[in-house]
Amino acid sequence: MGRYLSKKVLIYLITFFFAVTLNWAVPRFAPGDPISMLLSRFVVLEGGRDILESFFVKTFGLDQPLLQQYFGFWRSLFRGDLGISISQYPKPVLSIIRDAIIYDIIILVPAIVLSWIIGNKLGAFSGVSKKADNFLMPVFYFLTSSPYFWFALLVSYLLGIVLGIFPTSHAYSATMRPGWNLAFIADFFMHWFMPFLTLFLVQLGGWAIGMRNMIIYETNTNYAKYMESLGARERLIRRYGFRNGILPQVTGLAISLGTVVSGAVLTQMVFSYPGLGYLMVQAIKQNDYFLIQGCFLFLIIMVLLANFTVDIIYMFIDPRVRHSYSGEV
Amino acid sequence: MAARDFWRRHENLYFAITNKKVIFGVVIFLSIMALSIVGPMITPYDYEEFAGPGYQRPSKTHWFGTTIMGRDVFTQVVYGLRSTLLVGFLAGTIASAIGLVVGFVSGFFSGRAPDEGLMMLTNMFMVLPSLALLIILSAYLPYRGIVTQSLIVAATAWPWTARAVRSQTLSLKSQEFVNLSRISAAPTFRIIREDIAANMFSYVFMVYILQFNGTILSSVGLEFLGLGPTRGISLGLVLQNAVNWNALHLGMWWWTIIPGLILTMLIVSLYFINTGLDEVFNPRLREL
Amino acid sequence: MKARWIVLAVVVSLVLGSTAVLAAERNQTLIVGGGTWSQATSWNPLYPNCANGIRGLVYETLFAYSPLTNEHKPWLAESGGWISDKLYEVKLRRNIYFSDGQPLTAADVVFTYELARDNELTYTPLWRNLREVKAVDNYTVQFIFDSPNYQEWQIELYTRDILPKHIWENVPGEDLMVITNDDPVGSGPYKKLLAGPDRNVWVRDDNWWGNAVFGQPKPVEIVDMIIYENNVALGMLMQRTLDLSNYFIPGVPAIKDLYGLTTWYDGPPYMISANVAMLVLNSQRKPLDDAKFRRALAFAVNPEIIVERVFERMVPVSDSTGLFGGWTEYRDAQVAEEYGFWYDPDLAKQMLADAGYVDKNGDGWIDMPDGSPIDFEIIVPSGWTDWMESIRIIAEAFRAIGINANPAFPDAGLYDERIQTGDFDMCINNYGTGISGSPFSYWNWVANHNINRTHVTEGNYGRYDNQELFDLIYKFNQLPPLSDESLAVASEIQKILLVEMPAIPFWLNGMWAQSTSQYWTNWPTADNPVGYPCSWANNWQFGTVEMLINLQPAQ
Amino acid sequence: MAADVILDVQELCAYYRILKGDVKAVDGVTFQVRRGEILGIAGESGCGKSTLAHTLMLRKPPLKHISGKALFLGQDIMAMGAEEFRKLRLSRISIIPQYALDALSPTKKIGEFVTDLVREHGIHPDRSFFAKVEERMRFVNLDPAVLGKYPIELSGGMKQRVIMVISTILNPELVIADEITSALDVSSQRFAATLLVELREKGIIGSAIFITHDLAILYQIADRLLIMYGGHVVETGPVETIVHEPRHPYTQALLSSLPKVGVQIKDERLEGIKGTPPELLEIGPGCRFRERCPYRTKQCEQTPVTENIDPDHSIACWHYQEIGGERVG
Repeated sequence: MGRYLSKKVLIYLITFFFAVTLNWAVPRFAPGDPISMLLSRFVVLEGGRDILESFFVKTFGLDQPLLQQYFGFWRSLFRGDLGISISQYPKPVLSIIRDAIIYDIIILVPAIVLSWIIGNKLGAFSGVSKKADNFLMPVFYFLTSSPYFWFALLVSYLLGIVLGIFPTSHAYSATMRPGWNLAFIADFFMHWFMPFLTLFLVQLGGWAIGMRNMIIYETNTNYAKYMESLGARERLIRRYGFRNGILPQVTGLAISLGTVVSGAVLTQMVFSYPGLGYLMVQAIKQNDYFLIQGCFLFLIIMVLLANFTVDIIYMFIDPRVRHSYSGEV
Repeated sequence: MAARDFWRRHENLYFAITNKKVIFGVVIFLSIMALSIVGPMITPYDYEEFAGPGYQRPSKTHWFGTTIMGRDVFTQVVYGLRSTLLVGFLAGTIASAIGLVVGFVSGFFSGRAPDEGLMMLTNMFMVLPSLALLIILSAYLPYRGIVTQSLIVAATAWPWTARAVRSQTLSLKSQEFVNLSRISAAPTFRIIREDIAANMFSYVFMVYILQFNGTILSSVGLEFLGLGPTRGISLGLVLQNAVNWNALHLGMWWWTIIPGLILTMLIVSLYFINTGLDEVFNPRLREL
Repeated sequence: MKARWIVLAVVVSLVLGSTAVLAAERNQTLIVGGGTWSQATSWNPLYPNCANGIRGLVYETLFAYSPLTNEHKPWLAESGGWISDKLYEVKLRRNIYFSDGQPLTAADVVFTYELARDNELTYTPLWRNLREVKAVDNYTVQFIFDSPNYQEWQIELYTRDILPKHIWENVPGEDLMVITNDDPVGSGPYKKLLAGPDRNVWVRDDNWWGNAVFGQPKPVEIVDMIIYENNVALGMLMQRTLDLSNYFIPGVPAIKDLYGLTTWYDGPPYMISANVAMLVLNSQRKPLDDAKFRRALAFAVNPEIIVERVFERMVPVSDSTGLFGGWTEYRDAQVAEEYGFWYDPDLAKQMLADAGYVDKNGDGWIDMPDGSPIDFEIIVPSGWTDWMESIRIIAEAFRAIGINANPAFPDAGLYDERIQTGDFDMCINNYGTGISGSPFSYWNWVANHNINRTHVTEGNYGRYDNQELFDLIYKFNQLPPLSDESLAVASEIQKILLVEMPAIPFWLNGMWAQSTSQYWTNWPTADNPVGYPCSWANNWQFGTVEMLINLQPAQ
Repeated sequence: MAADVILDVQELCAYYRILKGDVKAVDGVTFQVRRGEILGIAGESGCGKSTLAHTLMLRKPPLKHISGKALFLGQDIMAMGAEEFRKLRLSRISIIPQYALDALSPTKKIGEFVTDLVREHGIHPDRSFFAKVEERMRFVNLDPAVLGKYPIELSGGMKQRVIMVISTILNPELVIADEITSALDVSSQRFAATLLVELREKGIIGSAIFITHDLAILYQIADRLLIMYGGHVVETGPVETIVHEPRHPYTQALLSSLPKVGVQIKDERLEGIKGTPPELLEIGPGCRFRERCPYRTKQCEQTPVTENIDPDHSIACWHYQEIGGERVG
């Protein structure tokens, strides 16, 4: 087991290395020189830009040879220093991300977890009850088939504009100050709800469908037949089916963590909700190397950790996999 | 009687065309396909021309109404459908192909070199945000066409398949029948093909449809962010325009709802076909 | 058991928390949006990319400028003028105080300018022909020039933030642009309150010296919201969670009455003009290096269609000279009459034919005189929807007269890279064409001389090379405003630009502004010009502060 | 009827209702199982012997009961209410399935499975109960520790034995062992078979129906034999009689195809006689063996009536008199 774990760790480290390298390289090979882009937007005196340009080039060490930049990048990375944003100079990338990521967490974690739990339950239910299935399945499919931003738009328009229940944008009212008090929390919740709902519902569909199919398979396996012929009740058989069907869903959860971020980006755009999403899009558009790197780095770490955790969890919840890993098949 | 014999010989086909879900799915899918094929022929407009005044609700002259600038939404939708479907087919095929192969192989050699190599690759691609890939590619190809986009989307879409197929393979592999054929020293590829693949047929099929849908959705998402094809039209671009031009807020529901609904229905229909065929290929799931 | 305690603790803390200070009431808060695209990260006025609002709200300039009346309004200065042709004297108001209570005197003005003499700052180039800035007394400053750039000075007067000497003299030179200046001390009516990922908030300084002079701004707080998409802004206007939007919002003409939105003009063009959108032609590429060809293109396009279809008449068609607002004082009607352009495709065809551009190979497209084909690409940044639509129309118009042109939409980054490195045929651009106190800024952008470099960032992306014109523009800069000589040079410049046509001014982008009257009334409009409804960076001193003063809380 | 009959199957018909029509896999089958006996059912694959087991224990579509009775201690289990029948299973009538190898849910430990199962029958598995289970485990040469193991951790033979223990844990009067030997290697085959006998000896199970195509094993353990062909019962009688004086041409063919006792019937086709078993789809009346039968006559177009040549030996053939007994090795 220990051997297996250490091997896994190694693999993830290598993956991390390559992914990070790639993310370091990508923006640098992308067209558009961030500094010139920034400069052309300024209104300054004739000649003022030259001064700024030399200032920036010096500040960001972009005049160094690429290889040197690359090693410098790793060096500072281990010092927990992601560099300084160009577009949001002189703020350190790390603190920019710190300010933003809390909003992603606050939206994503509940949306992912709840949609996973409820989705699986609903899916299992619709998998075993023909009547429910006829109604639920189309709903699930509709949800999982709608593009995030489109769905978000409908939600925002219906609940926000037409019914006017929820504010259509931002994290809290303009007149609010962040603070640990009921008024703020209530206000925050109202703003949080629609983005959350969008992510929650769209994902819900996916999980439900997955579990629905799983349960149908499981309840038709031999062990289910055996149990039935030994007089086990429907309920018990379903419970067993659920237990087995949940396994692939766990894998799915880990994988979705990485991809659902892009869904969050789209949703955040529609609701002008702060977070890594908008940050990333802006960074990309302005070619802000350091910010892009920072955002991606967080993404990478998140996904890698998630996958690693799942690999470990999986060994415990699925004896088959554990057994097959220990190689005595 | 002859007919009956025919159906007897092609039982699955019969079940396929009698399965409610399949019928529903196929009807919708085909009608959408038809729309994308026939639409451009019957529409009198070009998708970039100003076909009439703006803000027109659906009417005889403009079936899906017009945009804020007076472009014909129907025309935009039918042309957009073409490229969207194309992206789905291309990207979906590429992605599921890669994903399945990688998944099978690495699942079969789990814990050994090929597995680790492939999984490393998979993880890398999984964590590599598609946005980044898009940008680097746009550096070399100043303008993204449909093929480029498909490749990009596919390149970032296959990993989950690989992961899922792998774990599926793992648990299937650890079922005895595979071990038996191992004892019987059957060649690897045969085990993969007959024992594992055979047990995963519907799973594989599902993967393809999921990939088809997934790639369409993610390309639409990229288009919404303005990272889609830099020329031409697609459902995603139609929607992006609808959003950028405030269609919904300005009461032009036809510009937002109709394209979105068509897109969603397209994907839903495929899901239905998938589920239906699932029942067909697994008699145990078949209602008689 | 434990859980119960935790719950209790939470409840208690909440109850206690409820007594925490809440923000200003909604009806004392002004919510604006459109000028800020990312979280404010620097409050350092010496850094050009600092927080929107630093100039005007926190730091103040000697003069304010009104694009509407083209007047320099004395602000920190009480008066100012050229004593001799090389000496500009400013008399400061008395009783101006920084927010930390220190007075603002001539010393601070001198310090601010000497800072740029002794360090590399964006306005250091001033000292190329500025010899000395001296404080005659506490309230009199004299600027002594070798050879003044009168025109640029017109702009400089309302652009330079006057810094408190007693604070900035302690900042080491190399840090001047680096420090974030987290709690800025300025003389302005507002102070920084906070900056979040989705908003910047300013709070009123009730001790502002200007209360006595101009009156007190009404909003206790200004919340500058970061809004990602214009449809979100529209939604917020509908929900009344936004008082003033400075986004381009399609459909405003259609719904402004329905949702009670105020715009500057009640009818077309609805918006004040803010800058010139031009079709920049790459004069380094054939056949765009041929002035005849370039000029012919101007006649091929009907900007009315763009204005009508794309902007729903929210913008006006540009004058041939591109001059608008205060710049029109330099417009030469005769030149415009004689060399101006208008929509006449047949004439355009004719001009091309005369210049030898005809369809040689019979493929329906006009070719080079030597028979080689012509194929243009017009670029705007992907996602800039209004411009994307515009160039579709322009390309269509070119094709209509037989010029094979197609629109293309590279990503913003690629777009900038390509225009700055001259890797394009034609593009729409307006980066440096914003309204200002002198047409010099416009001309110096359109035909900038600084073009022999890999990245062109000062304008003239088409790299139009004409030393005569460059010299004229430089000369214009050196001539006293509205002097006969300056007017003569101006006509000369206009003539050359029209004949040579390095870039074609098509329409005037608007200073987009839509406001709602749920919480604030008495918005500035054409009939009631009490200020300039703009929350864009570096525009607050254009009359936005007056707007804040004249706003009335809704009953 | 005789009091010592615990299962009395009368004219049982169970068809696969598929689109093409009815597959008459069990067609008018009549036989009895007496208290304490092991009834062996033999025949080529596809003769309906496994279908018979399913018909008795678990009818899932497309398998459908058409007509006939199956009286278990006097009650017709074909007419029985679902819940009533459920209670009956495992506790009184039980099955040892042929898919022993994946008859157990992969994510449940054996012990947990047993617990869940017996709970379904209102038994609370206390320490004493598990004492019994462990003792049974030992009885089948299994380390009681397997109760704490997952199926994947057991070899095929072990699984087989575990299944046998589970299926008989509540001392059922009747156990149906369905091809339990098919997937096993020779030694575990013999072991499983003899185990069944021992279970009966110990009175753990009452009677058993042992379904296989391995005549050799039946010869060792069965008291009576029932030969099936094409969904019909062709001959029934004591093992000795059937093996040494087979009267039905098929039985004779079956036995003569065995060079010596102990070799299985080939799954694919019967050697010694040409032809293949009949396609049971929509099959008409008549002796189903006639196509391959050397003694075929016009009369064989009618379904032969089953006659008792002596009280314990019945046969379904028009010509058994002419044929006469013929000794086999």
